[in-house]
Amino acid sequence: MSGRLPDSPTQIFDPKKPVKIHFRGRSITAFEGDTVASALLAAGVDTFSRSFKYHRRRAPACLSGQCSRCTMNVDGRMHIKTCQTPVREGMVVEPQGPIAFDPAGAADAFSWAMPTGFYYKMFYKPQWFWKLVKEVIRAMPGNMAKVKALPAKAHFDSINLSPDLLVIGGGLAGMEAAITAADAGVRVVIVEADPQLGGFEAFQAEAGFRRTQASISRLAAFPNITLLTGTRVTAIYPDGLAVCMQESPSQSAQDCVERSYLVRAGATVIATGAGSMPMVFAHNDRPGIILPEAAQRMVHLWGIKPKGRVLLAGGDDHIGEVALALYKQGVDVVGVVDFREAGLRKDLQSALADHGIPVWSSYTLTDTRGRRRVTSATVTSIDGLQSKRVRCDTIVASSGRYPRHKLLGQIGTRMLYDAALNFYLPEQLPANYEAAGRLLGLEDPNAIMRQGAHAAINALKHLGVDTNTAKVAAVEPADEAPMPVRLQPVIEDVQLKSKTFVCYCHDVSAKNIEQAIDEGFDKIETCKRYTTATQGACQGGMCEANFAHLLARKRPALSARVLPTTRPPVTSMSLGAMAVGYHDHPQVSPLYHTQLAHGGNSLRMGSWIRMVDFGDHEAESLAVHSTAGICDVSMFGKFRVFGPDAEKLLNRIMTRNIEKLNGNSTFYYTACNEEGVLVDDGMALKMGEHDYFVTTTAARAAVTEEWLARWCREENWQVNVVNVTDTKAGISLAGPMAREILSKLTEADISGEALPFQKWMHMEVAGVKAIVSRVGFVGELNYELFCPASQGPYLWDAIMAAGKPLGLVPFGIECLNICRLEKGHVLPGIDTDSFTNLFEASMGWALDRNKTETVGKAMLDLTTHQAIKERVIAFSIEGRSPVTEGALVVDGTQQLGRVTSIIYSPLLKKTIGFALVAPHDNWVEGGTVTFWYDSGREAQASFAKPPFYDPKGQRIRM
Amino acid sequence: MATTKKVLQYKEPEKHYDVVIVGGGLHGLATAYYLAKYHGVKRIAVLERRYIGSGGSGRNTEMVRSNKRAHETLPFYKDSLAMWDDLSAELDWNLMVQKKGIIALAHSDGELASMRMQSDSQRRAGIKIDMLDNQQIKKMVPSLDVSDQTALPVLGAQFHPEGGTVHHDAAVWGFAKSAARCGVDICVGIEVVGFNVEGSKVTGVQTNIGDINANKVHVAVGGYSSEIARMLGVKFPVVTMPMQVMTTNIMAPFLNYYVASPRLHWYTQQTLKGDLILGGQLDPFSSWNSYTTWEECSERVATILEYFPDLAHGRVVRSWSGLCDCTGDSAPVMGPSGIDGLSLDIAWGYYGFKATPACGKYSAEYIATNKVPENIKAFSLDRFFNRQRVREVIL
Amino acid sequence: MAFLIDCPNCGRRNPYEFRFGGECKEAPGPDADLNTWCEYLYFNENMSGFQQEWWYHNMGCGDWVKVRRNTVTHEITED
Amino acid sequence: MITRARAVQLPSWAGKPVEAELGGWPVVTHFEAATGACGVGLTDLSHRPKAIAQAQGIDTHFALTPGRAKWDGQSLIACPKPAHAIIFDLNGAIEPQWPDSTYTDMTEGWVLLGIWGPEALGMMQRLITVDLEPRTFNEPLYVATGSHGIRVQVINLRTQSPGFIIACARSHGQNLFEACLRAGTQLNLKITGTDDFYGWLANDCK
Repeated sequence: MSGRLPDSPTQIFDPKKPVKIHFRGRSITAFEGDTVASALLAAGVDTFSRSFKYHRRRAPACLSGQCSRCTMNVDGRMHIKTCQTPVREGMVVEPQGPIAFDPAGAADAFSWAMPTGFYYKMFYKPQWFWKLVKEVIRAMPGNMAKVKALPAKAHFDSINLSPDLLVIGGGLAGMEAAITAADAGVRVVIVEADPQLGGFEAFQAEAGFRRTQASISRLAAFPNITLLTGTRVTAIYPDGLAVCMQESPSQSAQDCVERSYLVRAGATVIATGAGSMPMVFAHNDRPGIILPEAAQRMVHLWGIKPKGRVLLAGGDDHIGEVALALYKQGVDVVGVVDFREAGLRKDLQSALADHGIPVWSSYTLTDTRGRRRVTSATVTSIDGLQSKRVRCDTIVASSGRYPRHKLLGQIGTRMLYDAALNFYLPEQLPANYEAAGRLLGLEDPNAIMRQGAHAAINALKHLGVDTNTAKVAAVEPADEAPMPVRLQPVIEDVQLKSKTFVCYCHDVSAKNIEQAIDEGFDKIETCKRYTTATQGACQGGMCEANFAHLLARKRPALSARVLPTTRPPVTSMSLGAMAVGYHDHPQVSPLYHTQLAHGGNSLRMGSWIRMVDFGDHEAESLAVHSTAGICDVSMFGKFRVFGPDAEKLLNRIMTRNIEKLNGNSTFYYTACNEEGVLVDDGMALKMGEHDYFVTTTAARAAVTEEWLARWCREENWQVNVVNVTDTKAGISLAGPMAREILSKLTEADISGEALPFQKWMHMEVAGVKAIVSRVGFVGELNYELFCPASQGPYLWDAIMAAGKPLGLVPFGIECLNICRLEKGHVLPGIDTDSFTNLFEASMGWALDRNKTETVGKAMLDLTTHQAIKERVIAFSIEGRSPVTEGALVVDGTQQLGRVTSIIYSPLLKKTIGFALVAPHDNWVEGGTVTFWYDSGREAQASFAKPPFYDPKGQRIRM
Repeated sequence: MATTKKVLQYKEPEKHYDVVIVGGGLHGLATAYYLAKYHGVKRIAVLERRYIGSGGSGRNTEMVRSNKRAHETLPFYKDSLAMWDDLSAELDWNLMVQKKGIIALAHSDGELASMRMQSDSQRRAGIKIDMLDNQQIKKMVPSLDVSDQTALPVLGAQFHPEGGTVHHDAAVWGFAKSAARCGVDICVGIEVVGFNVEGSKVTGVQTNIGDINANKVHVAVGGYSSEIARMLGVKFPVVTMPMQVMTTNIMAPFLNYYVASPRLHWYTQQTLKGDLILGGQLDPFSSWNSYTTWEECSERVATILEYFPDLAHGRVVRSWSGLCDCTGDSAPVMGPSGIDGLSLDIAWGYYGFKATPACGKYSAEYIATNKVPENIKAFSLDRFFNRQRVREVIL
Repeated sequence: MAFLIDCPNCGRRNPYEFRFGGECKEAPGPDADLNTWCEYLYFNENMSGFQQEWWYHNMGCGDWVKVRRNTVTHEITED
Repeated sequence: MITRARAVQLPSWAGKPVEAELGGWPVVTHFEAATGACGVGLTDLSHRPKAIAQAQGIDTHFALTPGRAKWDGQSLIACPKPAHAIIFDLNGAIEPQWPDSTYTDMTEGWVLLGIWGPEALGMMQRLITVDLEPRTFNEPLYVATGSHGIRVQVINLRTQSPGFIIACARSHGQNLFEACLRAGTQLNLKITGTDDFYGWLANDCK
């Protein structure tokens, strides 16, 4: 094994199991347990990406999923955080854009020309200049991913989990919470972002590692704990749903590139820990400048020595502990800078002194140099008077810890700045949420574990688990107060420069922020928008605390270090993984395959797939008028309404009086909403005492159900409604030969006397039990047959076989459209819209004026004498017309309305249709309708009074 | 180049103003600007309870277009769209206007018909709109799947070349900057809690820091209009619903147009920065909380991916939402409120951003002259009582 | 927090399983005039705070549920 | 003979189906190639009689409350809400025989699928968001909810090895079936005939 430290008990990679990955065309040997980033660092890779604005070299800062500096293209997938992606044999890793030589890196030298908000102040005069500039701007950003298709096999997965307790964070606190709850017998899911459990303690040298191992093995004993490692909780939504994203979930299922766990838990413990804040100094973004956790992870987890001479800087004792730990691993530690006056704890001071490591107290970092990576640092006394250069190849710097609080923000808990601690602490959490661990500023491992158990017990109480019978020992909350951390002092002119970066994602410097404040953008929300700080890929994870500090320095009165709003997701999630749960499914008729076999051309229409035609809709319509045709009407909504109050319910929604329906009559009805707007029509058949079969239009079926339920609920009626839409196939058999065809298939008396127009009967057709009614929709002798759905194809085939010798053809909705327009049937929702009332639809005749309980009648009565704004009219044009639906109806410059339906009737040799138009004098017999269509062509039609065909309705009564 | 000239200037409110504008969003700021600049009104205050542009002004998807069909409202939107062009120069502030063109996809014959109708209505009003076939769409947006393999295949599209985007925050700051330079007092942290009305005339507002007297009060509070209604003891014809939006990681330029599917309620555009803005549907219930939800984001992403399959590994980095006060007829309420001196600019749903310049111009004209300008007559509150609602179908 | 609708039949469910039926309103009486009807149909209290509203459990049991919800915090309380 | 058509089309990779005729229904009893063990079995049971019964007191008659289900001989009876009962007759006569008009026969209206085997829960967790194994309740469980936008009814049989039945409207039957296939991609899913399902049920349920 190359370049790694000798085997240590804390390492999580297996030096006996090499894994080859490909990076920029070369092959790199990593080991099982490595992440992509650890493998690349071990291989000496310095630059991982280029920055957004100035194209500066960037390398991982945190190695713990917080910053976005290590993102690359992995196996064709863009913006993957390489620090949390385990290596896999054959993995292809590519930087996003040039990293070695980046011509756009020249931008770095011109940063003086790009002050805050310079886009707003430049380029707009003259107008054409902006058009030119914006194309240049578009091409500029660094680390831009290319949009390319994933391999066809790649897929995304999604699993719903409903545990009693969700524990977010697999550190000491989280593990203890999970164990405590699992011990009480509840179902627990614990989620950890790293590939391994342990959190912060796992990389605190051997003692910490041992502690985590003890917890891990206790945890493993519980079958009721589901463990999700390598999984990030990206969001908690208002319904309590926690979305957890797992990259490349299993080695075996390589095609599954990302899996979401959608966790809906009874209670949640949030133990996401704390990270380190970057220090603010000039050129603090160079490769080689890392946070303490990155150094610790490199050394303890992956046996990687930070490169060359290492300088550490910070303002708490932790930085001294890290320095010692690194030294013990053979790292060349050249010094520790501590910006506190008091300096490090005495024992740390003397231990470092023993090893000859200088400690500079009351000093801070102010600047760095280096090209490919850092080569030296400027260390300055905090009074600004003394300065020296320290040669170093790595800087481990942090200004203190910072809670990973974003999920708390998503559940509506604000973080309040505690000036004494220089730390953010949460306000009261919602009832079913608990927080624990380093997130609350705790340091002592025992206190952290106690706090974890305590959080679990509170959660158990919330779940209604009797903690006494569950034999859970009472655990007092941790009483250790969080340790105060010194706020980083800032030496104005030395430290806050144009290359002192606060927001790494967008290259926003301290100078930019100061300038924005001076220009009046001194509220965190406006300053954030103006500078674009905190709005990059890491969404403020690295910068929001420093951003708030800088703002508070200049405007202490305005802000008590309020953090910007937190919004989902905490870390990015792929569109593919987000999309798994949603599918747009069309409904399929029982006659779908049968019709396809007969040459039907299908099209998705609304929620159904329907047949447009069977080759030639005009020929089909002629056949319907001369011989016969059959058509699938299965998608009509169908309802069984029964019970003592069935009539009351139907009379509520129908504008006609259902009491007038008797025996084997059919009943055409229209329905309005409370505004009197026409919303539906259909047929009702009385099947028995208080027992009805009601059809609706296809589009309205879903709404009808809830609408009926609403009135039942309001009135407390004794009535049952069953949606039987899918139980029956519907076949419309129409044409002069229809009776002859049907009579071949049934023994029933279907003569005009026995089964006249507007009557129905039960009968067997080809042995299939069917409800057969006489309707008039297509203007010919017309039977509508409803039979069991599974027997629909059989019945269709039987009718086709019987009818074919007589010229029977199947027809689709285009032909249906011709026939209904010939008869002048207005289709609700097609010829009318959500404003058209029953009168405006020219269907006032369908309103029973004596009925009082009808929905919409009050409005219809009150507006009867009001001026109509629009109404449905019919028109016709001799021969074929190029006018299409949507054409405008105009009178000179005035726009009167639009064409809602228009079609050529081969029988009438006319183009006929409906329009929805404002009132006009022309709407009288012989009046002219003028169309304006296709960007200005005009056409004329004649106002008409439907029906166009068989006005006396003799053919439907045959 | 660098300048430390103050861009945003706030004032403490005085005791009396000629016009008090409630709401420091785009509409309020624009109205103040036009009043001060073109109507010579001297003493104007804009009262904002949070920070300027904190509501819908800063939460929309930056789309500007003229996409209405109701002929009585078309001149208004046409005007607004045209006004954006000259605003950068007028406000001396780059609003980053990009008339990149908007492609609205049709997935059915009915939609095509509807688009044809809309296009023709707009052409008659002098707005440029074309219909595209699938071949043309594919040429303009190569990454878009126009095959018949999608859930609802694309059958054509409407192309609105004059439509595009304007940087919403830039617009807020541009109007604020220019309004302040014209003498408008922009007061933040001032929350209006009530109105003083004498007889049938408004005399001022009550705020968290005391009463402010005004000859005229103008309400431009975006999604929060019903809170104003409660202070006045009335109701408005609106329901407040959130609209959720997402943004992705940065990608190399691949999408030059704003692409939308009105039927599937999504739209997407790539910003100058390279991220995609994804969004498009109101939550299906009323809410005053600007959260985002998994269900809505997931459905939006799925319906977009259906047509941009290559984006499956694109990554969402942030989601947010803004409140929309929606009427049943997809048109706003502008002009008289029924109380003398109190004017309304409310009920904008999710199409208030694009209307900003015209809103400012006509609101100012109404406030200054007491006469309702022709172009906003259709937006009266009375229309809900006399069956003159705008018969709008949004695409 | 926890925006879930409590369905008396199905238990607490995600609001997207329901169809929102709007705020509960009293329908005008038999003698109401046009203005009363228009106010009822088009105007809303549109509360920012608690309001009584209808939800229809369309993905579940198919019953209408009356809910008292805080439209700002989504807290749901008993009637 | 009057034939019936299945609502669900089986993919060819399922194998060559062997069908038996049952009341006119073409029922796949098994596939020609031996099926062997599987992570999850998916069986089309749509030919089985199903009904909604609506009457005051019908829930108490069956001693059920909303959300519960139970075996009544060969039938599963479930309660979605007061005064409602759902009947899935899994092994009785193939012709529906309902006692009176309070029953509405839904045999034709609903597709019914059996999902069973060691990975069945993993499959359901990819289809349904609702908790199907509540900690406090061990009896068979009825859930009405949505799956990928389709309204479904699910019964967790609470058998020894996991087993569920899921029903949806016939017009969405193929969609639900395909959602099941997608969900089973990583679970060694096999499409089986009714023999395997009833074999599993006999072994596991009693």
